[in-house]
Parts: sequence; structure tokens; C-alpha cells
Amino acid sequence: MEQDLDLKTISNEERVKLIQAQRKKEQYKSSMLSIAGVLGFIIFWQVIAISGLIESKYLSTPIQIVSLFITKLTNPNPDGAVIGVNIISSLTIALSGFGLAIIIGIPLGLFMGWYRGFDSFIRPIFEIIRPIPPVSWIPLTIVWLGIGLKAKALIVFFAAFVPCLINSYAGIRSTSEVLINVAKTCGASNFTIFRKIGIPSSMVLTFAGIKVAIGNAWATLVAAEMLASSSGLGYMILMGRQFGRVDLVILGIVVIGVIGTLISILIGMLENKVLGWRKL
Amino acid sequence: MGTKTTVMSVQEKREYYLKKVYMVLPVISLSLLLLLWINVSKSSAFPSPKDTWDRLIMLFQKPIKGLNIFGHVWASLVRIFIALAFNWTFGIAFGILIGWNKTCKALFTPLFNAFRAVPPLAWIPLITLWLGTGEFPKILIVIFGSIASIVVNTQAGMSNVEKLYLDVGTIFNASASQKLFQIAIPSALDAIFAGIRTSTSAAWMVVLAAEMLGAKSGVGFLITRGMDSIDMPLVLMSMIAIGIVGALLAIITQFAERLLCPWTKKSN
Amino acid sequence: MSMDKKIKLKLENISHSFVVNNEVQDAVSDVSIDVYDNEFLVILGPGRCGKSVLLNIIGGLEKPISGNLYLDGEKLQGSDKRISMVFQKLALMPWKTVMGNVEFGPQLAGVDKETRRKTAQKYIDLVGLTGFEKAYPNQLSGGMKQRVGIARAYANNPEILLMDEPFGQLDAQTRYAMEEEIQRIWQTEKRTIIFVTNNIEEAVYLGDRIILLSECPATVKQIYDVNLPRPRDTIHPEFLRIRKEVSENTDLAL
Amino acid sequence: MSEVKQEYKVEVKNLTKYFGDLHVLDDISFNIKKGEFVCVVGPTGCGKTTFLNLLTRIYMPTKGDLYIDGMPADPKKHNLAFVFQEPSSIPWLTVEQNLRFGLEIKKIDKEEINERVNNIISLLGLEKFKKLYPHQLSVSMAQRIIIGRAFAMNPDLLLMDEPYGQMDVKLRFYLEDEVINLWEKLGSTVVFITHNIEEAVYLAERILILTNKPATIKEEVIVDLPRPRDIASEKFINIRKHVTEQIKWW
Repeated sequence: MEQDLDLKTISNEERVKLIQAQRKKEQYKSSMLSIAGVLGFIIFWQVIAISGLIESKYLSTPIQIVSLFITKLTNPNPDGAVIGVNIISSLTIALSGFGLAIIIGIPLGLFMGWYRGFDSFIRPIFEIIRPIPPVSWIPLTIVWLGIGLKAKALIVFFAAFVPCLINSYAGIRSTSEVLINVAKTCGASNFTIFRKIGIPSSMVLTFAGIKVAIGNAWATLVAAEMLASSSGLGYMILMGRQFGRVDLVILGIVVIGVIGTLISILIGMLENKVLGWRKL
Repeated sequence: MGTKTTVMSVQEKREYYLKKVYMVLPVISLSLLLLLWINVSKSSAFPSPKDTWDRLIMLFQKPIKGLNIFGHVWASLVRIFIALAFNWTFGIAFGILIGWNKTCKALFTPLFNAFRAVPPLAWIPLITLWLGTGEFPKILIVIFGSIASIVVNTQAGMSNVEKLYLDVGTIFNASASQKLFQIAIPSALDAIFAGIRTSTSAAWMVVLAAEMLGAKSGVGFLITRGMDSIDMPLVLMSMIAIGIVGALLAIITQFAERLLCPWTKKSN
Repeated sequence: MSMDKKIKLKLENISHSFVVNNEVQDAVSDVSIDVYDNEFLVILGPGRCGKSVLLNIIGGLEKPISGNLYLDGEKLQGSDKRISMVFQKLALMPWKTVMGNVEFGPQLAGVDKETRRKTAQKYIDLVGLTGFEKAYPNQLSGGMKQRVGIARAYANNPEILLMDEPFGQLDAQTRYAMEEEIQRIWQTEKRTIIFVTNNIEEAVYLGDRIILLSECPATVKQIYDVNLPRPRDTIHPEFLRIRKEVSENTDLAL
Repeated sequence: MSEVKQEYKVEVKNLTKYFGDLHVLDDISFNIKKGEFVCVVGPTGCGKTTFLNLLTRIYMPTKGDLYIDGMPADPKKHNLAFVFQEPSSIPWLTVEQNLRFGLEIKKIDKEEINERVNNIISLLGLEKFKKLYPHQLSVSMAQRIIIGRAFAMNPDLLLMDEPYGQMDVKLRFYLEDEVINLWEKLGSTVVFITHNIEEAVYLAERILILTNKPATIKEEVIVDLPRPRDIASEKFINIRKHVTEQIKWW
């Protein structure tokens, strides 16, 4: 590409422009390809739905989904709630469970990673609970807490709590021995070293844990809403299935996917702010 | 470790005995957990260890739908093995494709990311609507639920193959296909195995949810059965079984990784 | 420059530059070097700039903007089988055993298992790693890993061996041992070696000739003939004199 | 303990160290005067780094002890500074924050910290690097900042573990002159570990030669050459040859 031309003749400025043009062309080409991929899929979906290959009760067209979204903004049937209400109720559950998981999971992981006594006491209990998937906790929590906000938030908490703890634990354990010794020779107490060296160096992995946690929280929320709830996107999808409204089911899936992506983008931005120095 | 405590200074002795304390702590915490379980079950509907154990024995005498606990666990395991077999072949191949080839990467990644954004369990209503609650839809749900992690890991492994290794290939006149198969794929194996581990645990979680929503066998079915007939010991027993099998799966995949790529084992 | 020696490799007005965030940065500007057959040539230069780029150009990893390379008189295009390289960051394949790494060159070239195992074993013994054939790189020390790198380069039966600061990552003690080791290997298996380093003592200890490069962009500042008997005594006044002369002439790169 | 007038800044008395049944240091005793520059040389793996770690209380000695100004050394009470062999700059702090790190832990008041840090920055000429992060600097620059951080503590005892192991000759001479300059200006007591005998003879007022494991002090060599020392001079080469004979690990 760049080298094939005879570069001896053209000056540096032209060469820079040449490279920039080339890079822009490549970026343009790859974004075109991505758009083509997505558009192709939607058109393919539209063609199949219209052509009757699959009956309309199994697959509705993208246009129907969009128009349903608009009507659902104001009209509560069939699941008895406007889409805005469903989104908000799902978000409150997911974020409360997720928030709780961060407040409890991360400090616990950091303390377990730093203080050996604490680790050898809590670790066995954690290792027993960890392999049990959060979904299987649903029946017990329903018996305890009914199907209200608290039950679902607890299930979501379980799903998000495990990655937060594991990653912050691994993060603080990876603190470099040299930095600890530097602080020790300056006469810092163990807690100061924990605060000034341990926590900052665990940030990278802790953030990775937060990203996994929000993904788990959002995924388990859907399960919790399907198995026992009276509102939320998961419930909306379930109602869609009950009433044979396939467009409502697909709409629910699309909305969940979009919100999930938005949340992880937000967390990515937060990470860049906190760990920005690594990119310089 | 020699027991020559005489040779150690005061601080070293303290360190030596502290290690002994750290060995005892886990035993204490486990027994506390057991105590907690026993008196919680006394004061509430939570099943006690004894009830759960009796329920397990009863399940052997009176199997549900002709299967005892091992039968149900096996039914769930069969479903995830089929799903994982598919995921690992197509998932890894697709991951290699979109990780190594630039045009495929640009074409498919946005689509794949959209698919990945949807939580696996959200597909259940759609799939059951399409295909009912037979065996195939459940396997399809497990495939949908666990393919994302294997593809993502493989793609990550393939797209950041170290330039240094490719330079070695250039110096030794490796052809393009040699660079792909002899250098890129082996160096991505670590990431692929990480994908295998996460997809196994994801599959195990999704199969339970799929069974909970409609099945005649499997551990998820046991839980719903227990929930419907308010048979809490059955629910707790199945949860413990799920936990144990989940842990075993994780150990097996780690062991398989150490066997197949011994170089990833951290030298001591 | 004594003219009786046969010229193995000829670098003719090599220039190269990179475009980094929209401005052109020169790395190598108009470098011409003659490399004699079976010579231990050291390319010495301060800090991070042109020397590794120059080596990558010879190895065919980088195509120069201008200038030509001649190997035994014939023009070189891209990487050539007769040139192999030892990398500073070792670049060993972690998933291959020591034997697998060393026989990598011949294996790519399609040599049958029997013969390539034999050549690989010859060079494993040469670098003193007999008995470690089955080990994986992550089980080896820094010095041993670099020996595998050297054995791998030799096993491809090259005529020219490029070495890009091969001992840069090693601790001082292992570095001295490896300097002696590479000298012994070079004396037993005569090849032309082009050795890049930023360490002046290492350059004077190893080089028949030293090509001293300036700071970025790299140009040939001076060529030194080091005719001291081998193995060289680093406390010998003549050694210290050459080292003093060379270090005065190098640019300081903090 | 020691009634004699306090002209010894650092006293080491029968320092011994066992790791389980591995005997690393065997009954080491010596004294260092205030503001003295001492080099410690010895074969690789003879326990030099363990010796240094004992001086800074990273490890505790099995027998014997180390006294600073007559009292047992304690990082909390005394000002100890340690320049490690591995890069030890704190990655998430800028150059200036790195320099302030030790002082902030010691809870020294703000003006004093600013004054000392600016003094070090001007001495090392780091004005234009203040806001950069360590990973943006070359290895030699990062090492200079670590040494600056150690001197900024005005330490009672400054310990350096082969800080220039990786540098080439020209850079090493520049950095050695710089450390001598800082030592002369700030008057700290320095213990400098190295395997490079030329560097030891160039820097030290006194050289301690350690034996192989379990290490003990084989000999003390006084180096009273005028500064800056000429490495090619007759006397310099003789001392260097003598010390090499004592170690003979090659």
C-alpha cells in the first residue's frame, strides 16, 4: 500500500496527506461494511417476514416492532403497563441489586485479598455459595420475600456480587511487592499501605469486575422478572408470549439489548475517567 | 518446615504461630455456617440439613418422572454437552474468522455485539413460542446463552496476537496460512480456553432457567417441581446438587486446560 | 577498512521514516555500511531509535523508503532465508517446547522430522541446553531462554545472524556470561553476526568493528576497528582507552 | 547500649538471618559514620539484597540487630530510604506526586514538602517532566526520579540496591556523578550495593566485601582517591584489581 508508490519524489507533507487519505478510506470502508452488515440483516428479516415464509404469528417485521414501540409508549395493554413504566421498574431493580453488590462485594474482596485472617475466615463460605447459579436462588427468595422489589433485587445482587468480589480480590492480590516495600520503608502502617498502594493497584481488575457484574445483573433481572413479577421488561415479554403477541416479545428483547449496551457504554466512560492515566 | 522455633527471633515465631491460626479459621467459619443453617431452619420454613438429606434418600426410593437425582443431573448435563459441542466448534471457528479477517470483522462484529447485548434468558419466551418446550428448544436456548463468551474470547485472542510472533514468522519465511495455523491460533489458545471456561458455567446456568420454564426432567425441573408443591427440602437439595456439579464442571475444564496446553500453567 | 575481506552484505543509502500522528519522523537517514564475511559487527547507538529499525530493514520486517540491500552482490527483496534474527524480547513460542522452538525454521520450510530434529539437537547442544529439550519457555531462566533464541536462529542455517540487543533484558551477571557464550558460539560456528546494542562495554568486548550511530535519525557517526585479542580483558588499559574514546563520541540519551 | 560518643550513625551488631533452615547471613557487624558513602560488593546470590532488606525492616533479623543513632532501626521513627533494583515508581502518580509520596506518608508539613521536592526537581533538572507519568519516561529517567524521591526524604540512611545495573557505561557515569553530587549536597549516609567493582571503587569512601552464602564481611577496603575519580588512573586500577581478587566469583 504506502510503499508501492515511488516515495523518493514526493515531499513529506504530501506523504502525510497520502497516509491520512488512506487511513480515512480504510475507516470509511470498514464502517460501510458494518452498516451493510446490520442493514442486510434487517432487510433479510423484513423480506422473510413479508414473504410469508414464516407466518406472521411467529415473526413480525422490523417496521411492526418500531410501530408497536411507539404505540406502547402510551397504551398499556396487553401487559397492563406502558413501556416506560416497565423500563423504569426493571432499571430500579437491576441498579439497586447492582449497587448493593458493589458496596458489599468490592470492599469485602479488597479486605479478603489484603488481610489473611479475614480471607481464611470468609473464603470457605464464599466458595460454597459461589458455584450455585443466581437463577436457582429464585424459588427460595420468592418463598421468603414474595415477588416484590426486594426479592428480585436480592437475586440480582447475588449475580453481580460474585464477579465484584472475585475481581477486586484478584486485583489487590496482584499489587506489586516492590511498591509495598517502598511504602514499608517509608514507615507506612499496614492500613496506609492498603489504602495508598493496595486499592489503587486493584482498580484495573475491579473495573473489569464491575463490567461483568452489570452484565450479570441485567441478565439475571430478566430471569427473575419472568419467573415471578408483576412488572418490568421480563414480565412484558412473558405476557407477550401468553397472548401470542410475538411482536411484543421481540420488542422486549430489542429494548433489553439496547439498554444493556447503553449501561456498559456508561461504565466504559467512567473507567476511562478513573484509569485515564494508563492511556496517555 | 523445620520445627526449629528456637532459631527464630520473636517476630518470626509470631509469624509461625499466626500461620497455624489461619489454618484453624476456615473450620470455625464452616461450623458457624452449619449452626446458622440449623437454627434458621428451626425458626422458619427453611429446610434443615436433616430434612434435605431425608428428601434425597426419598428421591432415590420414589424417583420423580422415573429419574433419581443422578438421572436429573445427567439429563441437564446431556443438554449442555450437546450445546457446548456446537458452541465450541462453530463458536471458535466464527471467533477466529472475525478475529483474523478484517472484512469479516467489520461486517459481523456490530451484529454480533447486538446479539450479545441481549441477556441469554430473554430468548426463552421467543424460542418456546417458536418451538414449544421440547428437547431441541432447550438445547437451542443453552446455545444462545453460552455462545457469546466463547466467540468474544476467541476473537480477542485472535485479534491481539503479538506482532513479535508474526515477525518471527516473517523472518522464517512462514506463508500466510502457516502464520494463521502455526502462530496465531496457538497463541490465542489461552483466550480460547478462558472462553471455554466461561461458556461452560454460562451453559450450566442457562439450562436451569430453560428447565424451570418448562421441562419434564433435569435439575431445573426439580426446582420448579419443589416450588409448585411447596416441597422446600427438594428445592434446597437440587440447589446443592447444582452447586456441586457447577464446581465439578469448573474443575474439569481447568484440568482439561492444563492437560491440553501445559505451557499455560504458571511456573512456580 | 582493509579491502582484502569479502563483502557479505552491503547497505546502500538506506533511509526510513514513520508517520506518527500526522507528522513524519525520520528513523534512519542515508546509512551505508559494508559488512564483511564471518565478521562480528556491532552496531552501537544511544537509547531507542534507528538501530533496531535498521536491523528490521535488513531482516525484511520493514521496507525502507529508499536505499538498497545487497547480499553476496544480489539485490534483496523483503525477508530472505539466509538471514535469521535473535530478538530482544526473546519471541519464543510459549506453546512449543525448547525442541519445538529450535526446529521452528526448518519445520516451516517443510524439512522432514528426522533431519530437522538432528540439526535442532546439534544447536541445542551447542548453546548448552542439552537435557532441556522437553521444557517449556516459562520454565526457563532469562539466560536460558535467550540461548533457545540463539539456537533457533542458528538452526535455520543462516549466513547472516541479526541480534537486536539480545541481552538487554538480562541481569548484569547473566549478561556477562551470555557475552562470553555468544563469542564462543560465534568462534565455533562461523557466521556473519550483526549485533545491535546500546551498551558500550558490550560493544568493545564483542565487536571486530563498531559502527557508531548518532541519535535519531540514525546516521553513521564513526567506524572503529577493535583489534584486541579474544577473550578480551575488561580491565586492560587498551580496552579502557577504546571504551573511553567510544563513550566520549556517543551522544548521551537520558 | 553504646555509651561511646554518637559519632556512628549506623551500627550493625552480629546480624544473622535464617529462612527456615536456610542460613543466609552469618554474624555481620560493622559501623557507618554520619554522611559516609559505603559500597557493599559480593558474589551474586550471596544475600546482599536480604542484607539490605534487614536494614529497612522488610525482613526481621533472626539474631543481632541494627541501630541508628543508638536506637533499634524503625521505619516509623527513622527516615530510611530504599532504592530497589526493580523499577519502583508508582505508575498512577505523576513524577511530582511520586517525589512527594514518601514525605506525605511521613506527614511532613506542606511547605517543607514543596521546598524539598522543588529542590530535588531543580537538582535533577526535571522541570519539564513534572506532570508526566512513569510509563511515559525512559528507564533511566524513571530510575533518576526514584533516586530523587529517596534523597527528598533527607534519610538518616539511604540504601541503594544496584540502581544502575541495566545502564550502559556513559549513562552510568552520568548517573554516578549525579548521585555523588546529591550525596555531597544533602549529606546523607549511603549504603550502595553493586556487583560492578569499577562502580564501587568510583563511588565509595569504604567498600565492604561479602563472602558467599552464608554471607559475612570478608574485608573492608578504604578508597581515599580525590573526586571526581579517574577510572584509568594507576591507583584506581590497582584497587579495582585487589577487590576483584577478593571476590573471584568469575
